[in-house]
Amino acid sequence: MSLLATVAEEAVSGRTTVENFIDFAYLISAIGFIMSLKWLSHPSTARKGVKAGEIGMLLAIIGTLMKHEIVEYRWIAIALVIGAAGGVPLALLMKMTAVPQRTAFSHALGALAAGLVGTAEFYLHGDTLSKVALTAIGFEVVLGYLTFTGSLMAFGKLQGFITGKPILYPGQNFVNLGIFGASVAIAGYLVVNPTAAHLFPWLIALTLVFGVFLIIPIGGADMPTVIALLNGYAGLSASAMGFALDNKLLIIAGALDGTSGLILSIIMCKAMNRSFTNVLFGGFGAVAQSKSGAVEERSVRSISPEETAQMLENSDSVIIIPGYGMAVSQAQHKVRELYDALSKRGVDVRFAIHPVAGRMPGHMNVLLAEADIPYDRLIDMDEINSEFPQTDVALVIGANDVVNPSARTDKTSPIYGMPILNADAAQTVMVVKRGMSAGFAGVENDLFFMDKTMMLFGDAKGYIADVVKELSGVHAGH
Amino acid sequence: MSLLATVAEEAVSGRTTVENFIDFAYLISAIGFIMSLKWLSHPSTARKGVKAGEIGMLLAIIGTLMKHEIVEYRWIAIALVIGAAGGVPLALLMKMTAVPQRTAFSHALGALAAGLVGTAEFYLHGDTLSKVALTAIGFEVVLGYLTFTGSLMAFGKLQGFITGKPILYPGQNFVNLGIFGASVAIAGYLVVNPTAAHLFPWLIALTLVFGVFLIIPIGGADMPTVIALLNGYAGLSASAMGFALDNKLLIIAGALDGTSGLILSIIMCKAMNRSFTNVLFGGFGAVAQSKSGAVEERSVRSISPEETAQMLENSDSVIIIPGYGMAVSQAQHKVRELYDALSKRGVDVRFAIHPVAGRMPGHMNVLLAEADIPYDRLIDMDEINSEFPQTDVALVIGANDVVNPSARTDKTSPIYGMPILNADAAQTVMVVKRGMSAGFAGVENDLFFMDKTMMLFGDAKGYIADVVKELSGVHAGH
Amino acid sequence: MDDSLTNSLYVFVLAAFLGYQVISRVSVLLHTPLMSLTNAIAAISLVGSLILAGSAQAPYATVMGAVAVAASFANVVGGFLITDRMLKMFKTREPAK
Amino acid sequence: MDDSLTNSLYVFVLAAFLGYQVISRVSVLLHTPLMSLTNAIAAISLVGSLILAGSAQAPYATVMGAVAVAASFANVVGGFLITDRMLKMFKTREPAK
Ligand SMILES: NC(=O)c1ccc[n+]([C@@H]2O[C@H](COP(=O)([O-])OP(=O)(O)OC[C@H]3O[C@@H](n4cnc5c(N)ncnc54)[C@H](OP(=O)(O)O)[C@@H]3O)[C@@H](O)[C@H]2O)c1
Ligand SMILES: NC(=O)c1ccc[n+]([C@@H]2O[C@H](COP(=O)([O-])OP(=O)(O)OC[C@H]3O[C@@H](n4cnc5c(N)ncnc54)[C@H](OP(=O)(O)O)[C@@H]3O)[C@@H](O)[C@H]2O)c1
Repeated sequence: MSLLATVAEEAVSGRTTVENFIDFAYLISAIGFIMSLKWLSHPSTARKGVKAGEIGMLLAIIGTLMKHEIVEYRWIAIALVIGAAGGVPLALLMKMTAVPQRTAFSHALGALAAGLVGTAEFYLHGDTLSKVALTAIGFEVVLGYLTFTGSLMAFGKLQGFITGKPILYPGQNFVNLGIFGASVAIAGYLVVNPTAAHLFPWLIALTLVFGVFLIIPIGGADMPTVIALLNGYAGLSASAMGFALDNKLLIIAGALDGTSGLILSIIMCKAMNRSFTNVLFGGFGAVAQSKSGAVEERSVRSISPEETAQMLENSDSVIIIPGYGMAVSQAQHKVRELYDALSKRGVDVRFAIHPVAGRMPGHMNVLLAEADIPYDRLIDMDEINSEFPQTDVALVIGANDVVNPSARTDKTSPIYGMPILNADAAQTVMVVKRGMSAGFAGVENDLFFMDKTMMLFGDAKGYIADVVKELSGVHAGH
Repeated sequence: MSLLATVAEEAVSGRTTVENFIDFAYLISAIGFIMSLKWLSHPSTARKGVKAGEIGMLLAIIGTLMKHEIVEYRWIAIALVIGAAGGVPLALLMKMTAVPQRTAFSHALGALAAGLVGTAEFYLHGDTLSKVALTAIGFEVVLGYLTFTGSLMAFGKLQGFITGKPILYPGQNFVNLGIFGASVAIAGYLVVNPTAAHLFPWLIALTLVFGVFLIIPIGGADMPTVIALLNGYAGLSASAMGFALDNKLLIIAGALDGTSGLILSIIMCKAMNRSFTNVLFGGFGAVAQSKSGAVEERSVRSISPEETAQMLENSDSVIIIPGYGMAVSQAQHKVRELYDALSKRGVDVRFAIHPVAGRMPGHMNVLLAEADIPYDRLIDMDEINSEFPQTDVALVIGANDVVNPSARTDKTSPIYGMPILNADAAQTVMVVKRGMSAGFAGVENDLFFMDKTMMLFGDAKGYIADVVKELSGVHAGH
Repeated sequence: MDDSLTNSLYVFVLAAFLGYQVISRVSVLLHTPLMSLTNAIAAISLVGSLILAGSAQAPYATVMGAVAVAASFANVVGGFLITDRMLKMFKTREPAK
Repeated sequence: MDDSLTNSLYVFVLAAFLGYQVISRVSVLLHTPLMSLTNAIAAISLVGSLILAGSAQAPYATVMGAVAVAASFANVVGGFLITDRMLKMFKTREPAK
């Protein structure tokens, strides 16, 4: 009936069947994206979610290519090939520890695309567009270009191209606010006077500069939070493009991405017990390096891989707490071998996952999953914290802040109030790390000086490998 | 900036500030409804949710009254007064046990409104409306009128005006399908030939009849599921009105309501382990009365209120399982007194809530809350089922099907597969009911014949009152 | 499929998904209030009824509109009031006596 | 506020709420894949890029469009692939050896 009505309508409204098909494809595409995120909520349906997203994107592309505006396919084909050639290796050859950088880089690409489309749209039709469309283009261009350079900076800091240290100078916030204010003012002026096109390059330049300046004062270790935020901006700029082109699919996909970025950065801030402003203006990492000097005076107990192996072997239950150190030394596969060796001996081994262990939300989960550790062995902080007192050994591998008891007790500590894993409640605590240096937050950790704590000094991967060798009877000396 | 653009736009697009205000009010109103349902998810925010919904509705009304189409306010004012005069007593004087009827009745009102608006719209503008609008009006009218009579029938069955027994006759489904098919066919024909207005009364009549026939074969006890479904239809018909009037607020509010009704009826069907078709075509209640004949032969143990009081007093933990019988005898306040008396003596008293105990989803929760029992004492089935073995007394008050162990074991039982409360695992089981008659599903309950079960025969309210009197030392004889 | 239909479909689909997400989070504890609250919200058909009753297009239309206004406004008032009345009963702690 | 803006705002608001509901249900376990998946979905700006690159309005616009297509398509391909690669690693049971 409705179909009949549709066909009858066509004669009247002048819309062709192709246009109806495109509308329909876009609607299904939007549903695909929604289902994609919905299914991602659980590991058992997550891969179906990726499929739904792919179908959504495919429909969006097919629908768009059928639009009557598109008359020239050559450049599109070339660009698609180049894009695919860039995207595939970026996905398949990347190490899992480099995921943060990759994400930052791809936000830069996505934001660049939004910025370029907005720019071209303005130059082509600026004088005939409605104020609404111009406002939308303004949002699109500003969000796009600032996310472009901002993400590149984040990428550089994470990859080590640029110093990870926050660069601070007096009046910094004032300068940043000034630049941002100027670019917003130009954008506003252009909406009212779209013929003043000569101002547009200034808008672009100022926004690009603002993106750089925005990231300069933020420490490398805060980059994950910033990346999540930039993800949100990239989504909002796609949404703005949707407002400008009156395309609902763009609005929906952009809004989904925008909220996702915002939620993730809020979750990260909460788990680190810090505020947004503190992340964005705090220069947090600056304090980090300086504090760890006076530590070595207090005494710690250090034991050898042989002793470690023996103690682990003789325990009934072990909770492994992985942290950033496991990620940088890529120790997850050796940890897997340790897990196998201990499990074979009847030791109950579980993993305690802190929400911000490592440098990405869910970082540890991905690494351990990569090493084929079943995800029902990975226990969330809230669930496992009550188990430590009944546990023989808490084995901390390259984690530091997430097991620092001063977060519970010391009101002056920068991490005070951050929820932590109660490793100190276990019968024995073992900590694998290279030396006595501090973690991300730069604070001393009393856990290392407790009577029941053994320090296992060494690179996480090498040390665990030694322990595994001991356990399998092949001694290091052979 | 965007505001500036808006004002500038006005001159061009000819839209007035009032129209912009209305658009804005509607958008906020939609957000109000969304927040309303979101906040309803938890008791601590639920009342804020009602406020949000009220604000949403207020904005919708104000916005609508400002529309330039509205030129005559007299009839509106009168109708609003009449509506309020009807609505207030319907809300405030109604007993909590009558909530199902009230809900059914108000669905009838809402659906009538939708049907009338659609009808008038068709007669006023049918010949000039687009096919899309006509299709939408078709949905609106069909859903509206069938929900109207259907809800009235449900109301009648619950209130006892009409027999609660399902009325079945051969070929019933065929007749119903025929009537429905005819009304859909007329609606379709009218979309294509809107000038054939003389057919419209037939559409109305057939749909009204269909609503009645739809409910006739459904037993009174299945009404709650049907009411949830009719709630969904009422929402969808409001949504259809939104499509016809091109009003997004109506679409959103209607869709929210439509999904709510659908979800609730699915939840109810699942908790009863029955399918939709079984509810709608099953004539389920028909079997109910017939089976409970042969029961009395097996022997049960029955004890007096005095003995009950003694046993409860001497136990450490009691789980009370309320059911439909508590609702009909309005025993919740007496149960509250029992809870107080036992708690004062140091007995740990909790309530086990089965999702379909009673005749409405969440029925028991509302009644117990009415009696001021704190909601953290009400424990969901999934959580409390593991607690029964460590519990001294399971006190079943007017429940039957939800504690019937044959749901676990007897494949031939109509309730086989329905999740139940494991009252039979408690040390002692006590069951308050008037006699040996069966519950809603009409099946015998082996729980009553177990060695550890005591039957406490009597009306729930009276019996519990006697027990409370015993506990407070004021003996019945005084 | 004209433009307004496309827009309406997007809004409907999104609202239905959102409804599903939001409502499936409502705890079983509150299913009865949920029914009466959505009942009140569905009375949004009041908007269409008001327009019909107030636009003086034909006497019969005004009468039908007025009946529709009365019917849906009764639901608005009744639905919100009874929901609130029910919710007032839910308390975490023992009430002071 | 013209009609298309109103419609767009409705869609945006609903999608944002829906995003909030859906994403806050994603378990912490999957937050890294979530980032890369939303990254791929945000590459929907490909739609605007394709229109620009294919509509032959001006040579400079075509070039900008082509660059935008390449950039966002790299995200589409890369984002979905790496998400799937990560998710493949999550297993409940011990893999058979
Ligand atoms: N996950 C997120 O989303 C996120 C985002 C932003 C910030 N953060 C922050 O990051 C921190 C994460 O805590 P965390 O406990 O995982 O890490 P952490 O506190 O940064 O500590 C990591 C430790 O690993 C050790 N380490 C480094 N390389 C190693 C190697 N090759 N072998 C063995 N040990 C090595 C380091 O000590 P040595 O140098 O002595 O070896 C260091 O103390 C938190 O403060 C959190 O707030 C997390
Ligand atoms: N909650 C919902 O949403 C919903 C919706 C549709 C259907 N249902 C169905 O309703 C049933 C609910 O189970 P239920 O265990 O709560 O109730 P039930 O199985 O219907 O049993 C109620 C029992 O209460 C007793 N009773 C009646 N009046 C009483 C009074 N004044 N004093 C004492 N006892 C009285 C009756 O026995 P006597 O006559 O011997 O006293 C009867 O056996 C399930 O089968 C469920 O599937 C529920």
